[in-house]
Amino acid sequence: MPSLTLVQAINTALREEMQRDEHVLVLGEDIGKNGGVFRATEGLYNEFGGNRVIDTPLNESSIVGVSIGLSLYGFKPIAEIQFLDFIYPAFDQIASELSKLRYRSGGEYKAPIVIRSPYGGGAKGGPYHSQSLETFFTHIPGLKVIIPSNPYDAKGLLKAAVREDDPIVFLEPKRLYRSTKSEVPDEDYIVPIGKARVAREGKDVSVFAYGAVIPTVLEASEKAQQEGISTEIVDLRTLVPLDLEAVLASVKKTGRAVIVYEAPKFMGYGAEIAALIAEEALEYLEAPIARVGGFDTPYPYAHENLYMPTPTRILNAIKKVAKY
Amino acid sequence: MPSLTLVQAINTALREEMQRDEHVLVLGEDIGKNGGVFRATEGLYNEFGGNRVIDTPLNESSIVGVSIGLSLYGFKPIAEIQFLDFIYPAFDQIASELSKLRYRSGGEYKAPIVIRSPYGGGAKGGPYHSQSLETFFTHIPGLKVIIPSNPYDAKGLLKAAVREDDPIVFLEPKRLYRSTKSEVPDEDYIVPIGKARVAREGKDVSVFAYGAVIPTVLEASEKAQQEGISTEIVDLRTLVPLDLEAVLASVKKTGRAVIVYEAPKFMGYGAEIAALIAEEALEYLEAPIARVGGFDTPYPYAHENLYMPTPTRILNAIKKVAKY
Amino acid sequence: MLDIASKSTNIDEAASKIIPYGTIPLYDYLNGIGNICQIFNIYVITGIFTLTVSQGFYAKPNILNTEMLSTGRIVGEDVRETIDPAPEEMKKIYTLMVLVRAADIQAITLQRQGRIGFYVPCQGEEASQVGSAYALKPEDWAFTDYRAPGIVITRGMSLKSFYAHLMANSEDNTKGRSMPSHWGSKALNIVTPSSPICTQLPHAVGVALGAKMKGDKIATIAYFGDGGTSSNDFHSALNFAGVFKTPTVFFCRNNGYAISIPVSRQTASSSLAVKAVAYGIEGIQVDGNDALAVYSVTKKALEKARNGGGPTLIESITYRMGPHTTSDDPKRYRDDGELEEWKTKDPLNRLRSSLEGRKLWGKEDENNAQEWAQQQVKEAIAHSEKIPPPHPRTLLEDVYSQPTWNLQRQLHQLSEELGGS
Amino acid sequence: MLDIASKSTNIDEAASKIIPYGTIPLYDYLNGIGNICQIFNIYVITGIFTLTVSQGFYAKPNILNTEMLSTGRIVGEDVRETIDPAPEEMKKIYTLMVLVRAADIQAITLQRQGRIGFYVPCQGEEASQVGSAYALKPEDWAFTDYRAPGIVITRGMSLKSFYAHLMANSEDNTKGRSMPSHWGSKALNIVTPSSPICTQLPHAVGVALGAKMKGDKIATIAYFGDGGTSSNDFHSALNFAGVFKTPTVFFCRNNGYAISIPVSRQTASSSLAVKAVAYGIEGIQVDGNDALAVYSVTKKALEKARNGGGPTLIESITYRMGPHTTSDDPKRYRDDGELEEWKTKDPLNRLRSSLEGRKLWGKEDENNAQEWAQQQVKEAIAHSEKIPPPHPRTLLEDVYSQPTWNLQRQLHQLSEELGGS
Ligand SMILES: Cc1ncc(C[n+]2csc(CCOP(=O)(O)OP(=O)(O)O)c2C)c(N)n1
Ligand SMILES: Cc1ncc(C[n+]2csc(CCOP(=O)(O)OP(=O)(O)O)c2C)c(N)n1
Ligand SMILES: [Mg+2]
Ligand SMILES: [Mg+2]
Repeated sequence: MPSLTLVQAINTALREEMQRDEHVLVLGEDIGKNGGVFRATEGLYNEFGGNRVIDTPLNESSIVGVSIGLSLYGFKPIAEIQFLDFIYPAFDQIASELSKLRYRSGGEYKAPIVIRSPYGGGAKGGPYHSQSLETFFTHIPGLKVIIPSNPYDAKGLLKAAVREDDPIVFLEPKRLYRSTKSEVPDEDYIVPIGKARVAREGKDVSVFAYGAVIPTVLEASEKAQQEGISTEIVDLRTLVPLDLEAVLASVKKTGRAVIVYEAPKFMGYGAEIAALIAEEALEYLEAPIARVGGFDTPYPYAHENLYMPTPTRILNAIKKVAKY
Repeated sequence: MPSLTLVQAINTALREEMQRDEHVLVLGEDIGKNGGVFRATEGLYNEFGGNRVIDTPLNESSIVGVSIGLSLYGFKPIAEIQFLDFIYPAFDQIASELSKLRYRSGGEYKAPIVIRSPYGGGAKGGPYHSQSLETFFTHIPGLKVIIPSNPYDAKGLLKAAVREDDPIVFLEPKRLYRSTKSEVPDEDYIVPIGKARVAREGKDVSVFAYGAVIPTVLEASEKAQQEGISTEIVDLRTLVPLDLEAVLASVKKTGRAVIVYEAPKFMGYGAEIAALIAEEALEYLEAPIARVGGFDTPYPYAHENLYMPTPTRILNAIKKVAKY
Repeated sequence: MLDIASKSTNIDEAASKIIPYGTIPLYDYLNGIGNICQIFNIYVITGIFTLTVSQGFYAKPNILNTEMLSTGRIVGEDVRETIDPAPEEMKKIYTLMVLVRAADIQAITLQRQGRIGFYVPCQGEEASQVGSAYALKPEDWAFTDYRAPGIVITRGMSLKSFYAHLMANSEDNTKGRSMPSHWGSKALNIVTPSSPICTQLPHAVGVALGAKMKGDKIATIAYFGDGGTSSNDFHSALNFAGVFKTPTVFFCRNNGYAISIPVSRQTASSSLAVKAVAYGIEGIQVDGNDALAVYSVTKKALEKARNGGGPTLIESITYRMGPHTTSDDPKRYRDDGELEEWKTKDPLNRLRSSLEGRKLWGKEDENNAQEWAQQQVKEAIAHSEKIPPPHPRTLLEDVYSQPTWNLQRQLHQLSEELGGS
Repeated sequence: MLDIASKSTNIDEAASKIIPYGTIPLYDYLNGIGNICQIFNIYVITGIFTLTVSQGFYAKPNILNTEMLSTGRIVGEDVRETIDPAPEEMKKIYTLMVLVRAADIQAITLQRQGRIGFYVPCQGEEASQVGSAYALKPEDWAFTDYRAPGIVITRGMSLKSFYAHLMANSEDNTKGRSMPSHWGSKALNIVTPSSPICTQLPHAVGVALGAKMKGDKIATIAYFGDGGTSSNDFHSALNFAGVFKTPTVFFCRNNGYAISIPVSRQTASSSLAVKAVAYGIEGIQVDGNDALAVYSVTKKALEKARNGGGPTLIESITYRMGPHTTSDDPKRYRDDGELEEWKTKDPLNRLRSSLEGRKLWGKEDENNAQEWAQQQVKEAIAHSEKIPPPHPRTLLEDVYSQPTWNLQRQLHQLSEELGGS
């Protein structure tokens, strides 16, 4: 079984899906000869040519809007937004068009495209190459939102996304693109959408997280273990539809919940997890819920390591909740 | 004291602020001769002329972007977005520029403009003239978000917003624009930003809400009273910065919380309220939190009365929480 | 150049003074008093009264200075030769316009009576809408906005479907979900529109690109208004279409206003058609109250598109004779005089007198057409008013291919609330 | 028209074969081998080698067909007469270009050594950046993007500030918050840029509108790249500026590529300058490697703006000689040959030999300038490297005018985490 980085796993998934189905296309800025600024589309232009690997003008609105049209005509476009921070020009197309087409047309039309984009910090990208904007997409009915945290899931989830009949926002944690390698099967496999993964079993505290922060959470969890606290880590993987069962099962087991995400804390996705627990499993809670998020500021350049949830900050939250 | 509708109160606040300070401008689509499609700017063009009441091309990005520039040059622009649903083309300007300018420039530059826009359902507007999009703005650090629910607050909060030194998204519940009149002082007054209002005192259940749903909440509360449940209604008024003290004070008093909003339930603003309560007042809770939101669908045309939180749905939640 | 405006005569009448009807069917008068000129790759059909009377539309009422015009190629002749429709077709176009007018007026009435919630009238634009849509083939795709009665009816939408949508009943294609005046139909290749301005344009480009890649000889057409040219997606779509030479026709209904905003506040460009230059595509300006001119220009653009010639921007100059929507009061921002003037150029009168001049149409034809149209409208409304509203359960459907758990729960909740219905 | 490209000679050398230097300072060769032509209200300066060698830039390498050119007005003469800078100014422009080149090369080195995190080089664009910025007055406002070393240094930013920002130390105007290469300075009227493409353009229009309303005779200038012309805000800003005739100069640095995407994939238009037509404003294309031509064209546009003449779109044709950023590898998408060819048109060599031709510059001047520049750079870096990073507390400041409760709490939390520092 080959050992791949996360971005290689993405690349593999794209290649395999393009080989499987000639209607699958990729389009975006600098994805052709250049192979994408993170090399996620490396080699695809040579293999599939300019009609299926389409370099576009510098305009995200038309990248998404034209993808919708291609989808209406029977293609399966995978649109790359170079950095998630640059998705705003496509917001109207995503929120007004992509997500609502099936509903507003009485089910007559649909546009199940995939939008993939690197997100999150840790790459010294400053305010505009680091943001975690998942909140926005999770609040737009009609979209599904997926965030893998490791190479295996990345390949399997992306392949599942390409085969899904709904529009998908697929966010890739850029700081994990090359941080580690792990074994990724050569075969065709999918990781089902809507299913969380227990990344580590434990009994004292549940930690809910996804994407870029998972390695940091694992690190904090390791430290907690050393202090005698057993944490269960639930990697949500799909933010919409959320695997509510997995969340409730874990919190019912441990009675304690910490939620970790990198976006600004206020109205970050963890708010919904906390709210659902407070609605549906309150009687199981033995301690207040704790959220660890980014600061409620724009993303900074210097000191970004202090901005992102640090192992210490996560550990403190785990300890506070465990000892309540 | 004159009796005004909410939209008249807005109109009055605009006029008074424009009289007070010649740097205050309004700009947007159809706000001049036409007085705005909801007549919020009625009469201003005649009083202040085309240099201060500026009809713009049909492009929300430049409405906000040019307002930022005007603000940099010392003006105080109040930009109207005709319907909140049409703010998406301005999203890049709002999220990338308006909210981050002060931070990214090390405090050297700022653009404290006001963006006002009618939001919410109840006007038979279908998917694109009805949406409640407050979630987005509350998750963008650097913005303040205000939603009045009655004529008095509308005037006082808008005047406060115009004088604030931060960019503000000011959302006006369109279905309350003319639904009732109430007394609004002729004098200059402001309602402070960041302070909630207890709309009704009570002891059994706290209901947190804002804007368009407040009258429905009052109706449900009335019915609950008839069934012997005393509700305390907290009209949040400012979503960012939230009046956390008021929220916690009420929930600590009643031990029960219902949160009502019209936006799709999942990741609606109520999630943050619920999360904060679960973090900061869990030990006071005597029942699970209940959220009543819109459905997790696009906004419909037919049956919109079933989509918006109905008095029955709110009442059921109150009863469920009260009887837990 | 003749200034017809000051005489405020009927346009066909005026034209008759220059060249006799009947012999030279299309653009007869055009070559007489106007000019069609190619600058860069922009075709501009000027003159045609429209421009002389459209003061207030543009900062500069003259589209091109004459020095430029003199270098242009006159394309009127070959447009006429290749595309003039057969007499039967012309009559059909006119009859459709009569039907659209009748359906439109009745819809306004229904709205005023509270029997439909909202309506976007198209009176004055019938030539632009019917003329252009008539040039489409069934396999072409249409992307409209809310002001589209003439387009969807010409494309074959039954009046039952037309009113079913306006009444948001259970026969509405959108299942009562879209606001009235957002007609869509998969069967007719009309993609259900949204309300934000011009967001449909990139879709028209995408479908066209798809067709081009598959080698299908179809074209797409995207309709939008003058105000739409200011929108982000006008730019994003035309630019993309230019680069990829997609088979897309961008049809701009320039009706003079975006709600209350005149075109002169929308852009400082000398015309809307000229914006094509910015995208390296062909732009053409046409008298939008002349159904046959609109038909010809659109047909030619569609054929060019299908044959690999790339996109075209058509600016069809017309006038919205009614309010922006049933919620609008144009008296707040328009002079009565302006409307009166445009009434003399009513597209129905215009085509009718043209047909009369060609001896293709008489009083009886007219009576028959009017009666037929009224009958169609009456029957459709009688039918539609009997149809019940969509089931409340439809509120929770079609968000995804399969309902997610939260939608299932919400449906359950709703059912309970409605007494398990 | 002379095809200089095929001979690949130094551009000034080539020009010298047509008209002797020194006597006709600016646009000498331009009138000889190029054309400046007014179409609509677009001025296009063609010829000038740039166009003949810029194959791959545009689908159609010739900006205008000659038929059109023949109707144009030659404006070279009066540009030269009114705006040619004095000899001392020319030397200053050159010296600034030398300084910018030195600062730029050193920044790349520092990045390669890991001493700064990221950098956006400007080599090849010095004439465009310095020439245009030199035409600004202190009270004008500049809106730049990330590729702006020549602009900010010309505008008066000290190299200490320049490197303080790149090193994100506590003397950085942005307090270490912006990614390197996003210089801003309130004192210099340079509004701190963001990274999204062209979002600064509407701001430049807004400031210009404000100045116009107050009656202040200033202009704003907004810089952006060729790729930027595809962005939404290019459209939104130029359209707004056209309607309100704001005193704004839109300066497009057409360096041939948007990262890996050549201009031919960016637009099908015949040039970028021609896009001005869509907004009813003036467009002008200039040889962006000729500092004096850039200076003149910009100065004229600024003066026009200040005097109520409205906005101008300037397309400055140049070449990015280095990578897009320090994260980019241009070998993946560009031929070496292309770079070699453009090296022969290096803007520094170009202006230097022009100055030499005018007997304004000699070997000693050159040595002095180079040494001075190196010294400046060295001192600035020595200084900046000693400056500590910003205090972590700055992470939580300047989000609002006053910190909200959550920011206060988070600051408190952070302080505790850092041991109460
Ligand atoms: C992005 C956006 N902004 C504002 C609106 C509100 N609005 C609806 S129609 C309209 C005017 C459109 O004018 P035009 O494009 O000329 O088309 P017309 O209505 O005249 O046919 C406006 C401003 C909208 N629908 N979308
Ligand atoms: C909206 C947006 N999309 C994508 C990017 C990523 N990006 C940064 S620079 C760039 C290319 C810009 O090219 P151009 O405008 O020609 O300027 P140049 O870099 O050549 O000076 C791209 C695509 C961005 N910054 N903003
Ligand atoms: Mg219009
Ligand atoms: Mg470039």
